[in-house]
Amino acid sequence: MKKGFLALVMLLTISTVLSGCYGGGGDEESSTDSKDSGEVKQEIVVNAMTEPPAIDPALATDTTSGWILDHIFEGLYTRDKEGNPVLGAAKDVKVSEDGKTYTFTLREDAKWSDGSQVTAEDFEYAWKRVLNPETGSAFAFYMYYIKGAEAYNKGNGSVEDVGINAVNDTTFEVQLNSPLGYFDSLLTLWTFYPVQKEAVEANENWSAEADTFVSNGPFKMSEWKHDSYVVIEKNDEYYDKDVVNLEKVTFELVNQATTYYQMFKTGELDLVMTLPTDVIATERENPEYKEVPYYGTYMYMFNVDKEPFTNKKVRKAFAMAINREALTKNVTLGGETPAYAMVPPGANTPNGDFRENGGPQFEEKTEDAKKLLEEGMEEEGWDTLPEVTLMYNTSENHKKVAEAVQEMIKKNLGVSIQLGNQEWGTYLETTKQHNFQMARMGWIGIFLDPVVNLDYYLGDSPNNRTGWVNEEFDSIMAKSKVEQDQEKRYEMLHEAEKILLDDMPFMPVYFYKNNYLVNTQFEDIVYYVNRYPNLKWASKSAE
Amino acid sequence: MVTEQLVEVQDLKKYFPIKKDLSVKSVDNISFTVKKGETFGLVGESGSGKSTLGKTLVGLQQPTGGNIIYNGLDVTKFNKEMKRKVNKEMQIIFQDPHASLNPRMRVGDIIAEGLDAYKLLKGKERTNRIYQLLERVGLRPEHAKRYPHEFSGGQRQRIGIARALAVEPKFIVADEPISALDVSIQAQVINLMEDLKKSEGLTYLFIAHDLGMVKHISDRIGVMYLGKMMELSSSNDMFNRPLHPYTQALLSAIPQANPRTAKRDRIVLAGDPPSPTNPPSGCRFRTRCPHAMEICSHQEPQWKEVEHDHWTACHLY
Amino acid sequence: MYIVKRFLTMLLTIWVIASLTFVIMKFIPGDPFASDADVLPEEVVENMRAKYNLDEPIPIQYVLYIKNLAMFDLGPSIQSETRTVNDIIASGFPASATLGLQSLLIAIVFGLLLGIIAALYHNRFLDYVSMVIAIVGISVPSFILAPLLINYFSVKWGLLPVASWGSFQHSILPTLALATTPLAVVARFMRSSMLDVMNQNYIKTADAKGLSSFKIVLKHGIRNAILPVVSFIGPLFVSLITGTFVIEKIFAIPGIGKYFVDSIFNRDYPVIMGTTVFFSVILVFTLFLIDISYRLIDPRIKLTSKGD
Amino acid sequence: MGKQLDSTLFRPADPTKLQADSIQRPSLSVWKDTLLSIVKNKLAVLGLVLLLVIIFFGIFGPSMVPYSASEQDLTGANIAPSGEHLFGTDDLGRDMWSRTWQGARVSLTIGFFAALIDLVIGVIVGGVSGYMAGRGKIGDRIDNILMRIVEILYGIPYLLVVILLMVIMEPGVLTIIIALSVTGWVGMARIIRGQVLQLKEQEYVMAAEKLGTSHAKIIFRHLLPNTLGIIIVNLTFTIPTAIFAEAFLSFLGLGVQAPFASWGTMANDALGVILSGQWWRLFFPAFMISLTMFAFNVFGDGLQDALDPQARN
Amino acid sequence: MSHLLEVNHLKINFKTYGGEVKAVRDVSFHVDKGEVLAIVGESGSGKSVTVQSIMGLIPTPPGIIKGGSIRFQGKELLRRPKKELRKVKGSKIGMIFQDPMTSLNPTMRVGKQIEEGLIIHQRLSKSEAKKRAIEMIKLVGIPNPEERYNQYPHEFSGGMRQRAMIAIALACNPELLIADEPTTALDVTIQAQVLELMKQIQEETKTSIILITHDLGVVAETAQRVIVMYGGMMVESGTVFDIFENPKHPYTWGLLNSIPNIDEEEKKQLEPIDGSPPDLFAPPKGCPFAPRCKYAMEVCLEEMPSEYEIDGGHVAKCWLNDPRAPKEEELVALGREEW
Repeated sequence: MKKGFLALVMLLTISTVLSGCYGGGGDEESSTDSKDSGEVKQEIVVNAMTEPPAIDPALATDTTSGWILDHIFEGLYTRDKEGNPVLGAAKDVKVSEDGKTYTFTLREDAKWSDGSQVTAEDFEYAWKRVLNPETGSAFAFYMYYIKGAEAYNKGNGSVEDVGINAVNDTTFEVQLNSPLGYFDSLLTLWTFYPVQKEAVEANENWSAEADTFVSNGPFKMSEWKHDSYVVIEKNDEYYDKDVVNLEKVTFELVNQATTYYQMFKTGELDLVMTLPTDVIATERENPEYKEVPYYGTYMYMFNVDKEPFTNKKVRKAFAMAINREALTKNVTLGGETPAYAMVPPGANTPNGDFRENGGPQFEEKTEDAKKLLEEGMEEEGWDTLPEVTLMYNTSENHKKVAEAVQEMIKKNLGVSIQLGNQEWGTYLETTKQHNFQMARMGWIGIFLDPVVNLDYYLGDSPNNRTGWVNEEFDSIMAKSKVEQDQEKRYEMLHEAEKILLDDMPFMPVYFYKNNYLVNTQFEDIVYYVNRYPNLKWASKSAE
Repeated sequence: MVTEQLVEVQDLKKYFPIKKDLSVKSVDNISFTVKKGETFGLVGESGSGKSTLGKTLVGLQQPTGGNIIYNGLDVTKFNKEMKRKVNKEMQIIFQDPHASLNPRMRVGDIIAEGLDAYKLLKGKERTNRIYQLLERVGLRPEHAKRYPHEFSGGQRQRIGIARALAVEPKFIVADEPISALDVSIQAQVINLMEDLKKSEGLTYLFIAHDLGMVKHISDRIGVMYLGKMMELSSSNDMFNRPLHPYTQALLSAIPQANPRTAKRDRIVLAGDPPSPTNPPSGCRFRTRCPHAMEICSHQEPQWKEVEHDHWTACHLY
Repeated sequence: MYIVKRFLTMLLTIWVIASLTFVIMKFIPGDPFASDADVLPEEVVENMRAKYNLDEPIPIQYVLYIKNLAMFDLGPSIQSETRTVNDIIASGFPASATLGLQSLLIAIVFGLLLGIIAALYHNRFLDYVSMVIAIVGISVPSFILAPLLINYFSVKWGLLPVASWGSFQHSILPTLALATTPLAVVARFMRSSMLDVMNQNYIKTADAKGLSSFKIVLKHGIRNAILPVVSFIGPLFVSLITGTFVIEKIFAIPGIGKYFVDSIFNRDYPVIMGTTVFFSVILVFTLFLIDISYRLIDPRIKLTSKGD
Repeated sequence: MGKQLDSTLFRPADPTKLQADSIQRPSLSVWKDTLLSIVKNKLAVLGLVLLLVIIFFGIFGPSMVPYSASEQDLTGANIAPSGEHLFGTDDLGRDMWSRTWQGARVSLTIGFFAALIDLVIGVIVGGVSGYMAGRGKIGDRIDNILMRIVEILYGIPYLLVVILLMVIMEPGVLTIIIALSVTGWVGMARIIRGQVLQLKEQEYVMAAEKLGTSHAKIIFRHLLPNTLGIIIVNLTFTIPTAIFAEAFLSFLGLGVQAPFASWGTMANDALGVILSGQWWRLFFPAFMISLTMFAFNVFGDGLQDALDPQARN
Repeated sequence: MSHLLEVNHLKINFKTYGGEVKAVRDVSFHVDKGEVLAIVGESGSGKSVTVQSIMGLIPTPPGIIKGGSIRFQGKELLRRPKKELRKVKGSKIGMIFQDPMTSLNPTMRVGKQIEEGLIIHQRLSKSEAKKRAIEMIKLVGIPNPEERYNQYPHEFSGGMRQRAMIAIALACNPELLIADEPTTALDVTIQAQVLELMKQIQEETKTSIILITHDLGVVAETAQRVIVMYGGMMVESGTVFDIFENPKHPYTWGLLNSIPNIDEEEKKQLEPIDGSPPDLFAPPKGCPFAPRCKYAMEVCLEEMPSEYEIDGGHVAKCWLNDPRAPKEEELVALGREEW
């Protein structure tokens, strides 16, 4: 007995000793008790859901890392409150006649968080680091517009031939392969952010822990407790620090929807997004609730090489047979808008929103859909429609949508389809291998231009898993990319979209919308249509 | 008395390895013969190896060395088929009447197990044989449908005997068949066994630690101690003139069921039997022997015939 | 000698587990570089594969892996690009272990208590009550129990923080949620073991000595009854301290259990391998410790002889 | 000696009345005996009754209402339990009553078959391993190899294996059953092995061997029937464990495929209602899981007590 | 006259799934100071239950004490509160059990197990208790007591364990020692040792002993008085000489006839008692032994036999002792065997 008791005591001791190792962060109290001091503490706690895999401009590929990067770094271009690209670390830019050479002049007051100057060398170093094959940057291909970049990254060229050049401390020159209509937009992507050469060279893993970070954005990294939270603080070296109000931003990393919702309810979080669908209906009335369009499309791809979707009419019949209004209103509930085209609203053109200009590309008509299906079946000589399985990657929401769609197709087309789901990793592999009939996919434009969305269905796009290749579409898209005249460019893109939707290698379901719950004390949080909310200008007011 | 040998055991060894270079010598170089039609009693304390010897004889254990000659044929050198044949003729009755009958089988099926295994009888004949066997051991035919747990210890032991009898064996090893039974029942079983011996022409190897019963039932008796045979003689000789000090002590330790004669002098052995994993050198009994001599510790006594048909292994002789 | 032999078998077991995991991993389709919806150009992926030695033939990858493993280098994570698996384990394990130990403590203390009570009042009211409590404990899935706990203790009553990790208060709810199942299992194990022991003759001996029932249970019952429970506590201990995905996910605890499951979904090969090996080391080592503690509690078993 | 006795009674009794070896009690097999003692255990009976009720509704429940489990009514979503929808409707307007009992079919099927596979593999491996142990060098080696396999399977990450299976095979109820049993049989094998090792030493097994009974017969007539009790008790614990494990897989999103829904997937899908208040969507599946767990466990406990002679006195 | 222990009309039942079993049916006996009383009977005869009830060791449920009294030193034990009873247990009455292998706690050092009783009953300090425990170990003839004190039961041989059990039982110098089949599980030579030891201790301390056994040899050698039990009943009691030389119950005859006599030269057929012990679930209406009794009369099947006092203290419960019963010769003439 004595020994048994001893063991228990030991266990107790061990566990109390270990209790000393709970995270160690004591930041919670600061976010909640703002009322004590007369002045409101300018701090916010937001939920970033998952551990940012890499808060490193060269390595980041995901939205969470990007969210933090956007706050602590700043590229040549940044965005204004409306989301338009504006000059950031560069104060001036000159574009050559042929549109291929860009010469940036950096701000003299652009400083790293350690007080040193942000130089053109830093940019050159950062960009070439992205392209260096050894870095293994997944987003390196976004730089392929730059001369020699592709060859270097693919191991076929040398770094000297890359058209990235620091002329002097403040002059930075970039040569493109061909003119690019949306280069400014592209430059707001974090892959093009600078990194401080000394800091990176000193420590290969500089971006692994908070204390080795050097950055040039409105905020700077202050604490990173892996898988728990990331804290950034106002960067006093930032040239535009006067517009920055928040002293501290804490990104909590809570992934379970019920949990972070509950945390918001208890005040442990000030901003959460992607609410549990079950609460949206009740929260919609709440002043804390916010819905923001998200620049992406939720769709079902058709495999045009597999029956029955080899037939265009069958594809169209399916697309026309579901009720997108009902779906978004009753099933997804997050304020999503029915999608009748590929490009979501949010891409500005000189003539207004691209989507508004383009209008819907098809109509839902049950009767017509039935007729089309019959015609299609006749064309193919089918008495019964080959069995269809709708695939989606495992997720409660995708399942719900799929189940609703399944029922709608049954009701409206009289076709019983099967559902199949796979865990994400497998799902990507399966769809990549073309092993599906009808499969869910979502596509979010990393920057705001229809090209990003339409490129998805290029014949040689690795994303295009439908097997659909349309030369006309491909050639229009290629031409649009070198077209200098913006108006003409958008016209071409409209034309391309029309071809795409006419052939229908996929059926759009809805355009995404992000929903948020935000503590009403905060003002001036900026909601971009393809990023998470930007807190650069945000401030907290007393209640 | 019949003189023909039924079983001859030559230098039989059965070791159980525990680990490298260490084994329990449960049966160590034992030789004796069992004559046709006799009851050979085997006594010894727990750990003496008597039970192992019995199990090895009927083939439930593989001998480590030595030979078992049954009816003139060396069983240890048999192939499978021959063994199976001999196996049928050598049966065993176990000690624990609770553990020796499968609780989930009906008594009739338990008794017929041997018949089924050798495919001897079927259908009506099989049933009749079961009834006959049940009656032979003093039970009733209707008992065939019942389960073992419904019987008392003595009845179960009789079922065990009926099971062994079913295959018409010639030689039965009775491994402490009565030690788990109540006194009043023991006699039932003993009488039954004696009856059967006569009527079926059986030969017994009767293992027990109750010397009174052994004396009663046996024609000849062997005494074992720590894997060795200590003494072997006719039953009367053994009780009248025990030669080995161990046998002497064993006999004197039997409590007498007579209050007038009970309070006699007895040889009380000191200490406990040593562990069979590490038996004493020389004579294994020397550590508890009242007559131990110098020689006993370094020389193992010879197995010799001291008187006519009276064998022992002791330096005193 | 026993220890050395035991150690070698431990190494062997770990090696086999590591190798098998490696094989299984390679069989699962999917690509660690497939990030959300982005399909990267083949060459870019090639660059990345090279970075993680994934361009080598599989046997070479295996050899490289085992070689690094032998030097306690579990390699870099693919998902968290800037971190190594060693870092991840070092940061994730303490949280999981703390939570696990706290739960284990609760489970053992209260489980034993319930089990003892049930056994002592066998087939009486208190027995039924304890067993119903125990069974209810295993009847509610933790992924339902945990949000419910939060809903009441945090949202409704405001007693404790909802989630995240940082202070003792943060650990209370997850500990409770985690402890219910093992508690119930311990209670039931203890009950049947205790019933067994209380039927033993030495309990009668103790009774005949004039010991009070309480002393009999305390001095003669528990220690003997705890033996079979100890053999069960081993695997339980391992499963608890290596983290529980459900609890860690719901309570946003930076534990290793969550990392492990996430790594499988992300096809983060080095993390899968690293955590598996780490887990199996803990498992094998715990079983070894249990073995030893078994021998400490039960004097009948000697260290030199082969167990079981 | 208060009573006056007729002296004619003092004559030797009719020998036929002296049935020294008769058995008065009616014949009771061990099974019936066990059954009797289960019936005496109130909790066990409660468990059994609950199980039968659940199974009954699992079979007939969905057809008691005019709604099928998959029929949606998007405008009639999230209706609280009422006369029309006894258990309310879910977020797609499907009848929860129908879905809950449909879920019972799926969950119980998974539980039952996963346990059955565990049982078959466990019995074979455990039985062979236990039976071969101590049968010469080869026997020991077989036992050793099987036990090492068991030990290693213990260490292999279960989830990895599950995902592998989900990938190799078509996802579905069958795959889940197999995935659950891939490592599930390990425990059963260990228990069976221990039992067989113990039983093997029983004298009736030795007797059977001596009587020339074949290995197969020994295993099937002597060893297995006597482990059956333990096996059944174990089944009553593995079935709910499998149901639970499926629920856990559901939480990971690896549960059964739509349109099938197990209680686990239903509960997981409805977790959000803790926040929004449509309690019926979570309550019914979750309650059914708990109830089934409870029923199986108390029944198993009762069975265990009944089969354990020590607990019976 | 005041006996050390007086048991009167003790009745104990057991509840089982099969119904209530009458384990002890109206048993009365007494033990005087310094005497050895043997209780013989086969398994299920109720002898163990009887003595365990003295110590309050019958678990209730399933046991039910239906009636009777147990008086020790004039005080009633049966209805005494547990706490009070505990003061007697282990201090005034010691007990030894049948199986020394399982009667000692395997995980507790032997010395500690001996000490336990001393510490509760005599309130000895730890060191005093240890001293006394070592003395006890020495007393029961275990060599190296200091070393043995610290050992665990598994390090003891069977005989030594039973000695240790005796040491535990005797540690507090009890007035009465109950030995429940103390030698049944032991080998003959070890049995002899233990019996010798018990005799020697009894002579030295004048402790009264109740010895339960089924071995008539052991009875003859150690006891002064004997009780024979069958089917939960006391069928005969008297001095050893009464029982062995002038048995008055057919069961006692049967027992004596079913053991072989070692001293006989000529082999005689044993005379077993036919049949099986009574089924306790369905006990016979009359004398429990009647169905197996060669001399059974009609009355035996119908009525429980009365108690017949043969002479001073020799009592038998059998109708054959009734004056109305036929004489031996008459029975033999009817084809019954001679007794």
